[in-house]
Amino acid sequence: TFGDDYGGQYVPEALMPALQELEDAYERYVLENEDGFMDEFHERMRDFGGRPTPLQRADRLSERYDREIYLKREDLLHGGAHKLNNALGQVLLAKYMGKERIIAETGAGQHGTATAMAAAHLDMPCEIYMGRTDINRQRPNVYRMRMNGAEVNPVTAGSGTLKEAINETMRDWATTVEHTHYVIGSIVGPHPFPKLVRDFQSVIGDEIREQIREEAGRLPDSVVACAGGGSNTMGTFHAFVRDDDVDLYAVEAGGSSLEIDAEEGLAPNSATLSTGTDGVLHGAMTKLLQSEEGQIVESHSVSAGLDYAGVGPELAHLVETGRVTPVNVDDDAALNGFHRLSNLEGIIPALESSHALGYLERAAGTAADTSSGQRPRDEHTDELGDLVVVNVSGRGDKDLETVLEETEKRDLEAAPDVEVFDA
Amino acid sequence: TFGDDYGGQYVPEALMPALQELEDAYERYVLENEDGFMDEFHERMRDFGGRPTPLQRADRLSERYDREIYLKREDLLHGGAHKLNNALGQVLLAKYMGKERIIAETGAGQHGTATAMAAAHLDMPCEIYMGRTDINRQRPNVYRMRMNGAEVNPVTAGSGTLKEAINETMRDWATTVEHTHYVIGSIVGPHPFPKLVRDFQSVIGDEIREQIREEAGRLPDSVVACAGGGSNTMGTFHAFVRDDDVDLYAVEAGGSSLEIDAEEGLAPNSATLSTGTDGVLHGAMTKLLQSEEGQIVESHSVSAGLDYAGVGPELAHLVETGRVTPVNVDDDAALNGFHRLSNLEGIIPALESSHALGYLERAAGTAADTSSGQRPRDEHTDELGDLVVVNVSGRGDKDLETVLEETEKRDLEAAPDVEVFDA
Amino acid sequence: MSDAVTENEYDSDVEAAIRENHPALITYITAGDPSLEDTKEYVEALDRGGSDLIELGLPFSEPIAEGPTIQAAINRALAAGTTPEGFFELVDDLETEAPLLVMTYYNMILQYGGSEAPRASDGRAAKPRDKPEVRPFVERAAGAGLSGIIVPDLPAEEAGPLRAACDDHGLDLVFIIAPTTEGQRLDDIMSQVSGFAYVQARLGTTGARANVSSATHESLARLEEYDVPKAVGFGVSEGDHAAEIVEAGADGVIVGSALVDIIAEHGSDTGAAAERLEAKAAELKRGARRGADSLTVDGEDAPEPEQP
Amino acid sequence: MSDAVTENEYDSDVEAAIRENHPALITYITAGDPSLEDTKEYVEALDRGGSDLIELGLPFSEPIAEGPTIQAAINRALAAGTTPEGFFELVDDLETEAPLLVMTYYNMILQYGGSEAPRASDGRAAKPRDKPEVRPFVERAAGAGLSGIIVPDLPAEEAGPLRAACDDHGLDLVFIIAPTTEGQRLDDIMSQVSGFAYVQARLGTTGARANVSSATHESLARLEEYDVPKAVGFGVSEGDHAAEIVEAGADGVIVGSALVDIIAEHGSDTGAAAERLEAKAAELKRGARRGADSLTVDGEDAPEPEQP
Repeated sequence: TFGDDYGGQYVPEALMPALQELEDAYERYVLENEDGFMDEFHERMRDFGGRPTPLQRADRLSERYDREIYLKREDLLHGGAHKLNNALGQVLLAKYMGKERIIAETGAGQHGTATAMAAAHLDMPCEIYMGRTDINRQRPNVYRMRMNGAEVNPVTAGSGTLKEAINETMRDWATTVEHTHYVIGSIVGPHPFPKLVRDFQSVIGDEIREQIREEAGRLPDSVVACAGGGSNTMGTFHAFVRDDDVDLYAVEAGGSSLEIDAEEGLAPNSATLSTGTDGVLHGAMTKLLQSEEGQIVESHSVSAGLDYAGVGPELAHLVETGRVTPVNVDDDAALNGFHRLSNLEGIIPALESSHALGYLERAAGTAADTSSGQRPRDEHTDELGDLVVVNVSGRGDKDLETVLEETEKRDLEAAPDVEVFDA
Repeated sequence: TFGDDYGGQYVPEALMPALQELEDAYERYVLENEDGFMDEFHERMRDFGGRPTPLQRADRLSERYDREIYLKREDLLHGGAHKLNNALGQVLLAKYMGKERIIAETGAGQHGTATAMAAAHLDMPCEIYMGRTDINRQRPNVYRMRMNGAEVNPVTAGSGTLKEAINETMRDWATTVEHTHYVIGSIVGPHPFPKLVRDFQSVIGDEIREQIREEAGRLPDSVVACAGGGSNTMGTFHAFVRDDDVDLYAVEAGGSSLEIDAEEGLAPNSATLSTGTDGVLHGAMTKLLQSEEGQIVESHSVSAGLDYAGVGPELAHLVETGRVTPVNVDDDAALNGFHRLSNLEGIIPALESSHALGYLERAAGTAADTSSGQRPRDEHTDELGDLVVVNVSGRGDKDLETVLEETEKRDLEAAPDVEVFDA
Repeated sequence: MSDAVTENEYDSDVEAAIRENHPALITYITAGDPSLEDTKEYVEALDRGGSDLIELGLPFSEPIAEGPTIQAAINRALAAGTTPEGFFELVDDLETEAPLLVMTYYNMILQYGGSEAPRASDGRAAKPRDKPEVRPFVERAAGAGLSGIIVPDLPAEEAGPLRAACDDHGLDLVFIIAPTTEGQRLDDIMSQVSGFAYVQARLGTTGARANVSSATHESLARLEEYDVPKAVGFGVSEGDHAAEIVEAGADGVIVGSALVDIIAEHGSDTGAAAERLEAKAAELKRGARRGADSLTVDGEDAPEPEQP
Repeated sequence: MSDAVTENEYDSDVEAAIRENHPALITYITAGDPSLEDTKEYVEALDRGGSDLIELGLPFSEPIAEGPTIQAAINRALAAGTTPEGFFELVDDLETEAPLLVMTYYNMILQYGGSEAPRASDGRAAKPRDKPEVRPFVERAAGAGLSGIIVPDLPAEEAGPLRAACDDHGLDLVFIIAPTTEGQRLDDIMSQVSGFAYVQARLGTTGARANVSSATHESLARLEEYDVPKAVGFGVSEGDHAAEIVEAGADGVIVGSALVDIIAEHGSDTGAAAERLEAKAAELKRGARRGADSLTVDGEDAPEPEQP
């Protein structure tokens, strides 16, 4: 657990032995590098995944914000997002543990595709649970998983999205736990998953630390990453948690509003760290978007990958202790962040990552730049400092249709003229 | 020129001074690294582009073909293909030359998107010419270019594809040549473009050389790359041209048939090196798909990126001298190559690159594996040797829809059950 | 509520209900499916049918341990607006022979009463944000006359706070024993059994099955040495299953999805549903007795289990 | 063909046509647009209208130097099945006052006769695959009575082989001078002028424009010192343009797109098109003469060009 409260193993009894087995494997292979496990992990992430990813100075953003802005380019990882770090780590671990089958849930499809490619690479049978609504929204990702040889199991319950897919994957695991490993996609779920996923993802921050020292000769003043479940967030932050001088900003999806409609069971945001309350979901005590009675509400964000009512327990803990500052930007600011990076830097970011860029604009942008926005200049403005690292957790090719649709509905300062898209 | 015949500068007089200016800049900046040009190029390709890309041992292909197979992972380059090497190099060169505007043609959109992102990165105004038919077939790439701030100019002439887009870009250049640089997308066009593009792309082979020596302790027995215009081909081969022991295979698109229908002006393939005749197109003497009278025919391939009636003059020369072996595989074999790599290695290759993988299967596969194919076991079977490098020039996300459609029409041994895609 | 249970030699109402009515029938339905009013009638029908213990599900939006049948029932109950307070009011109102247990997920317990003023009764410093805790729920459950709590997502390792609160209020906290529960963990959990050991018949989720799994027989064999009441659930749907399970050494059988199916089939025809629930309970109870009788006939020599 | 041109003091029929008919009108249409039969009538109409030289386009599928108008004409000609052999047969058949030139792209020249047996006449070893070369085309062109060749994608640097073949057969190879042609290159090209210097009026492609560009005036000023016939093309569409250009120092004007427009407008009404072509040629010739007359009136003092 993290601190007194967060984390734990709130799962059906049938899964407890598997979690203990996983905990044992985590300690031996991950923490102690038994049989050279971590060496193989790093080697495969280099050769198959494309690590290290660059830490790039963003010339035009640096000029715009009058400070040094560096981008960690997880968008260049195989599969197009940081997700592979974890998926490959867990599938490899499953192989070391003698498991014969991989299952995973997926929402927008990013974790599912990463798991499918890791499973193909390591020759493991793989099944992915995905809500039917998500399947229809994210067909290209379904195709990618299928082409990588994974089965895709549609989940029809409820709204047919991530929450239901997780529930269904847990049900599969409760049945097949003896020979199957469940590759959880973020730093959520019962112990040891949050630590396991964090440790695989922390290659991001480890690289940043080394790269920024080489580039700038010192550690950054602040590190900014978007937060849904929180795997890219903790992966980016972990290496800096003990550096008190490095401010850590977790940028959540403010969606269209921070208010919860408890009556309808809907939160038009997924700002769990900013607005959630403590509770137990999917195996861990953490912060949640829930009704007063304890029912989990449907979250919402323009970015499907941030659209989750929970968050990693470690992030909840670090926010509670004040080490990580939770902030959030709304859909509009994220879309502007998307267009700004695309247009100024030639990098089309995932909508998830666009939230981090939207926050950068708010916190570091000039008053003139933000005058049209609804939000006041953020209170942490001066704390971003002179040297800022932003994690670009993934690429935005997958989001093109969404961005077009959502851009057309709005009057966004950073968007190109939408009409010309009809050229 | 390359050898006695290939290459040259067959362009309107108005462009000649610009070509001479470019030749001068090529010699100073590229060949002599004046003002540290090449240092900046390599640095930006590292930080912005993600170089070096990995050279990955393909475990399951190595097992299947009973030899060491390594994949050069250009699919991991920013933008999803090797195209950025050239686009960034040329846009940077244009900047050094004091040009104020970038134009480029694009067929499937890969070169256009690479140019648009390079232009955004380097803050250069950019216009891309693209046939209307291609625009309709490749909308996501149009969106990406627009989001990167480029204008996309539809070309309505003829069949509205690559050939017309090149013609139209040349017309723009003939008008604006004094302040505009035309970023040609392959090792084609008038001198010095074929050498310029080759030199920017040769970072691929330079890396392979170093990486394979580190991995295997020696140079490969053979190197395999697909060939359309030939930029990834020459980029891969250039470092090995003087190593007589390294066999070089350029894999062209055999399409549906190698026969040309001169009556209709159609070639159902783009196997220019294998079947073309000498002539002048787009500024250079090279091998072409043309009628006996000299009209250029419409080429065809399931892979839009290989679909070009010409080929780089240097490749034509190397084929003529016997240094490079031209081979080709048909659409079916390419599709099987696509599915095989996706399924066995967790890498979804571009349909272009899939041709190289299709050839690998034919040349290295067991007799049993190819028994269902229409073609005989290739004559070069034994020449691939024990250590083979295949260039995966790009990723296949862009090709998902095409692959689904084309797969459904066929009975492909390596394809997953198409029905399940409807999950 | 179940004030009919007499004082007895056992630790709790729940254990007594199983021991004294051996072989016991434990039935489950979801409260609020399709409405709390209907639930009242269905509980009474199950009680009449011969249930010795009745589990009432308090619906939670993420029922990760349930199969499709109960998941759908929970969704119906939530759609009907079932709240914890409504649930407790129903229990307040119920008078059954059989003791009642509540089956719910841990978050529902944690959040109950969470909107009240911060409590610091457990000695922690009151924080600016209210920390969820389990006592309000347990207090209210005890007050409503519930005899125990089953929490499918609360393994023994995490059960400390809830166990303490239950002990303080005289409620049983029933643990589940899974086919994967073995060795030291099995010993630890069996040593803490409260009420009865809920023996999970097979891996997976709840849901009616066509036969009794071999895992059931293996589990019961593994548990033979422990002198605690054992009730088997997950997949039991017919009298013959009940007979087989009791024959294999169980002290009781737990039936849920088969009953929820009946409720779902009848929709708004509450009377017919209640009638069938009563009949189904009776069939299951008869089956259980048949299993017990066969044991008596064969003496100690239990018959070979039929392999599914 | 043009056997009407008399022997003269100049190097070639082409130069003579310009010098003797100063200021000269050079007209262009695409052969085969909309058919070779129509082309015959149109050429004769242009000849009657006062053309001093006529360029006939042999269509190539990738006309990178043409604007939309001529590009469309080329596409129509190709769609009508126009072949090099058909083109030459048309020329064989034509009898015009004005000498004829062929305007085509280099690949068309290279491939002509390519299906015949390998030739090794240029001293190269005959290779297994036939290498294209220019002589068969030039031979055929000379045989058909053409006086010269214009190749928009063949700069002087690449023109060696074709120039040699043309010299051998007494054909002019006309070079284009672009607004960007300056310094040493300009000297080199001007020293090789054959027939006349084709002065490109502006950067860009062919196509009718509403005015005469300032680049035209600058180019002509730059070329003033060279004693060769200069004809200006690219964008000339009206008599007034012709006047202005001649006034600025040109020896001739070249008009293409404006004529192709007329052909396109009339579709299959060949007679009407021919009539208008003849009238248009006459208008342009009159314009050119007007320009020449104004020069005579003003003496050496050329008027200020109108800036567009």
